[in-house]
Amino acid sequence: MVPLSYYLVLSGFLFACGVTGFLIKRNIITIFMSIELMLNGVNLSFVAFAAHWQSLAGQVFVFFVMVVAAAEAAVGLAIIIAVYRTRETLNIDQVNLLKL
Amino acid sequence: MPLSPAITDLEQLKSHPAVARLTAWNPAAVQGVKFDRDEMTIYVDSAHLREACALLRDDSDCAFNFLSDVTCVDWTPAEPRFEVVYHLLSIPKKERVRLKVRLGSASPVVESVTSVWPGANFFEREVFDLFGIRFSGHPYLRRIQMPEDWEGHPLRKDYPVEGYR
Amino acid sequence: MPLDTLTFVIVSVIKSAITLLILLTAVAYTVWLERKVVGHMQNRWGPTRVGPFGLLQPAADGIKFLLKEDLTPPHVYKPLFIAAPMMAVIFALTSISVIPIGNSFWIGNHPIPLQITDVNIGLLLILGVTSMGVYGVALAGWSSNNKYSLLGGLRASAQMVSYEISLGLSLVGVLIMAGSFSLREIVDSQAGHFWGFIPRWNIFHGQIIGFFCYLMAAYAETNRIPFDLPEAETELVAGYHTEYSAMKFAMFFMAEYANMITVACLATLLFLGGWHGPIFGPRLMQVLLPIFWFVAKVFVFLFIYIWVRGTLPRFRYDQLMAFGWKFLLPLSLANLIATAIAVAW
Amino acid sequence: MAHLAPTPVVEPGQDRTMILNMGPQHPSTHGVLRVILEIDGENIVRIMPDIGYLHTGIEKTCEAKFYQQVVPLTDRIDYLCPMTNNLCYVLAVEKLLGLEIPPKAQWMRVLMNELTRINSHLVWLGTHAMDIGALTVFLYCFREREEILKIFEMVSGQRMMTSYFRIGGIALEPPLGFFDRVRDFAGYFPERVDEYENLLTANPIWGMRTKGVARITAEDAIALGASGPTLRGSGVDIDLRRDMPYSSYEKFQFKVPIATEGDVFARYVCRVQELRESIGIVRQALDGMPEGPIKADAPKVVLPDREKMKTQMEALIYHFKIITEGFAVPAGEVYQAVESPRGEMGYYVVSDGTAKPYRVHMRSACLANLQTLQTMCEGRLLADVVAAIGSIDIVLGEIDR
Amino acid sequence: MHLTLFLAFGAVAVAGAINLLAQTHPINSALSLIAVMAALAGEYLLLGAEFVAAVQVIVYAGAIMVLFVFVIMLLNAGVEEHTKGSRVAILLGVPGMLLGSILVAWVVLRHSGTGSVAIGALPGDPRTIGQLLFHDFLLPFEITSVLILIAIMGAVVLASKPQAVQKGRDH
Repeated sequence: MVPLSYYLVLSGFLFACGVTGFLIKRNIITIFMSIELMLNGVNLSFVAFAAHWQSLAGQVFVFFVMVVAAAEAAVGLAIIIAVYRTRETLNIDQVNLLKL
Repeated sequence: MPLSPAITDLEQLKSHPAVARLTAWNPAAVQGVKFDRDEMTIYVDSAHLREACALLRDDSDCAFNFLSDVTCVDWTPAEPRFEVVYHLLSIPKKERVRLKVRLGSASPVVESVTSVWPGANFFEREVFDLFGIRFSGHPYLRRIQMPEDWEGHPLRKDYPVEGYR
Repeated sequence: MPLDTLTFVIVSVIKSAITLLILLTAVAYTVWLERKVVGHMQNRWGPTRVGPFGLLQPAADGIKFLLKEDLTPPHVYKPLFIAAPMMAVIFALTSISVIPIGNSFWIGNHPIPLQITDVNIGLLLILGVTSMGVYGVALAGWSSNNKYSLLGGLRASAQMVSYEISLGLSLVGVLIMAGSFSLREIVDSQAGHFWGFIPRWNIFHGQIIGFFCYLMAAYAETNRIPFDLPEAETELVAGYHTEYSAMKFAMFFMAEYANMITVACLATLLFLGGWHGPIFGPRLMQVLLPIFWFVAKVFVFLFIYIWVRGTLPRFRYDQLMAFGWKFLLPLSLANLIATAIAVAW
Repeated sequence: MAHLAPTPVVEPGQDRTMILNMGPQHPSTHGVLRVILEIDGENIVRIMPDIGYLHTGIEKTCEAKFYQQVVPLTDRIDYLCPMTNNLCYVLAVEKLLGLEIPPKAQWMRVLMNELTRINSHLVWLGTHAMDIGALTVFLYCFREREEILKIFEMVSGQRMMTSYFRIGGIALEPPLGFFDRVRDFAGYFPERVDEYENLLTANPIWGMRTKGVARITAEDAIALGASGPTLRGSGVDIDLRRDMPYSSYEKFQFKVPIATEGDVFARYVCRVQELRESIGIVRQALDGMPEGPIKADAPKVVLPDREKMKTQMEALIYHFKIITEGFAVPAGEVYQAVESPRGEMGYYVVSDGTAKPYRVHMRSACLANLQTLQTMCEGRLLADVVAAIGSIDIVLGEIDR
Repeated sequence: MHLTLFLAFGAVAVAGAINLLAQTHPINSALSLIAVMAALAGEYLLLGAEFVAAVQVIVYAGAIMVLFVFVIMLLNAGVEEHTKGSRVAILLGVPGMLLGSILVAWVVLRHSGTGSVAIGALPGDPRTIGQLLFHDFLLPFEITSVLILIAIMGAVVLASKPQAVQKGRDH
């Protein structure tokens, strides 16, 4: 038996790591990965709550999150490639203009 | 099949289409002719070579549209020292002709025929590499067989064949 | 630790060890088989010198790989360069763990299933683990810091991701028919015969197109001719393992053949009726025959692998992608829809 | 023809591209060819062949040898068709000397030359198929090539560097059983060609890899000096054996295969058909092999028979003189071209009247054919470069000499 | 046993998450993220959500992260460059993160420490999930499928080369 709160603490820590990565990282791809990390943290709490409340709805939400993550990864990486093509850099500090 | 002596008289060979075409175009371009062992040789003035080649390629009577080969012979110590040899083939007529250009040893330069036949590219590079003949107008005149930093031109007759460099 | 947990751990460890042993032997002799069969197809003998029929050749190869100098070129990204072959081989070996090779047999009152673990999402587990296998190849290509390797790694990751979709979809037809992810249940659903003589295997049960899609996608997933572009030696020297030597190279080699065996086992379980076959004779025979049928089917599948290798040329990269996305994916989708409609009727 | 001009600088032209060095040690550059590729992903932006890694200075070496001593050197130029090189050189020197060659020697030369062509095409087919991934064809081709090499060994004592043709004829009378063996080979060879074609011609993957790939038009091919199957695959109907016959090729009946598409498949079809035509010529040569001497009647040039040398004083003197001081060749120059398996193989021999050639130059078909690579490959994919290199059938020994 | 496994997987996940932040090269970060995901799959297994665990590995680790690695390889992304602003972000961000997570942990442990979950507590087998997904959540399911279709199209449009560039290359 593991207390639910442990899961939530783990989940919260992962989310916090994601947020921090989002803030401190300078590489677009790494920033993007930080977002994935946040989503994963949230997923864990979903599943933990689902187990706690004996309800499968939490798991179903995980699937939806995964689908969104997949869609986001596809579009986001395509954007990264497009940005790299025009700017030839992945550093977020140099991609802060909306036009070239 | 005993050998018959070479014919070098321009008048006797007027009937050959390539000779006829070139003399009609510019008599000064043809420095001499030779017909030996069933092979036709035309000595062309180095200044007119590229135009002569273009003429022979495009003329419908000659149609020497295929450049078989470009090479060189070093006749040192004679002057002019180098003979650059072009072998042309007419695919429609199934005929060959040899064009020769004589070049002195001081600064052997001849016009490149790459603008007439792009295929002359490697052949001319090879001649440049091994004989040191410069082809003006060649797009990429670099050594092709020998290393880039090689000194001397190995197929020249005065290149040493013994000892260490 | 409670007693049954202890038993569980002990039995699992023993089974894992045995499976690993069998798998590694199988890998070694698949290589031998390939060399022998392709050799005979090509007017050669294949290995003959080491042992009778060259049967000890795998051992000789293994010793050679172990004793060779393990070169690490200076310009590689070292941590990944070392980790990549390990990842490849670990994922390749892990996926075999849920594959059952026969019915359970009983020791006293304990049923011993002939697999390491029977999880009810066995198929998904295999798919998951094999989909991780791409990291070994991709990272090897990237960390080698070599243009050929990089191209090989890029090709490999694009190819494996693309064909994984077709691979997964081609399996869904079978899943719909069996109604379970458990490999054991899928095999059990294929017992029996049509009209008394045609076995009720999925391949004869409307999944012939699914089998075809699976076959193609599996060849692509295991980087075999005609889809062996990641290591196309005449274009990319050796693709992602150009810079590898000795045991690290052997790991890629083992991973490739272990993947082949996994794929063959999966095909046998899903399409070819698993261990079902005529069972007769005394009790010992009845225990051993299913294993025999299973191994025989896997062998046939591997033979087809080798046969194709001896026959076909290689696709070009754009053709490979076009084949995967424009032909195989629609075909497997169509198969899936057709199966769903047929089952719903 | 501006697009045929080379683009030489070895630096990436665009930021997204990368320079890939293919060779000189690469499995599919057929020796030590180095191809510098600028690629964008898998697409070729520029391509530049770089040669010279096998330069052995044979042209220079020839100038220090007697005329007859050059023959073994010619084997080593194009090691896949030694006899074709022998033939071209001896024809050139015979033309300089004005020698008449007896018919049997000429027919033997045709026979051996065509076997050499088959030998060379088999190596091409095997390696080309292997480049595209069909491994088995390679070993099938080498099975037949082995038989040809055994035939070579039987007739000349050497498998590859045969030096069988000599100035004035051929080296030796073919041994007993030789013709039967060749006839045997000619009997089953067409079936073997069917076997190769079964594996390749109708194979859809082979078609996908070769049809429409590395296309070159007839005009470009002529302008770039391509010859042989590379030119005929683009629809130019020229074959020196038929159009400018030598060594009594005019007495043989054969078709010259032509294809018009100019792609890899067209060149493949041309060469495979040539295999069938060549074996036809071999059969004709076997059936119509004339009787008579195998060496020209020119005692000052042709080495005497062994038996004569041991029995006749005069023959011994000639033998001694030819071996020690060679034979003088009248001054002059000759360009002799033959149709080698790869295209127009030409020897330009200049004599200054002494016993050593003043200048020997080989016109290499591969050197010219290699220039077509740029036109063929730019804008295509990396894998097509391999197919294109295979399809123009290069031999680096001949390119670099 | 349950707690031990939880802690083991949790440790891997935490280490991976920290490593993701610590590494400067994106490929190392990507690999750390893969480790996190694999560890989370383990946690899901412990919770009995087998299907989610399998999908986590297949979709996240096997597909999404492969895309990431692929893009990193394709763009040949190098080591991160730091600017003045980013150093400030690190100086503020890391302590902030620690503070925040400690706060969250304290609140959670304090107020919801009573509930606990058993090993394999969920009936997470594919059949029940399928029932739920295709009956109760059918509309969201369909909407997400439309979403992913749009995403695919968007990705194709974005990643395809602009026409002008393509024309410029045909010299």
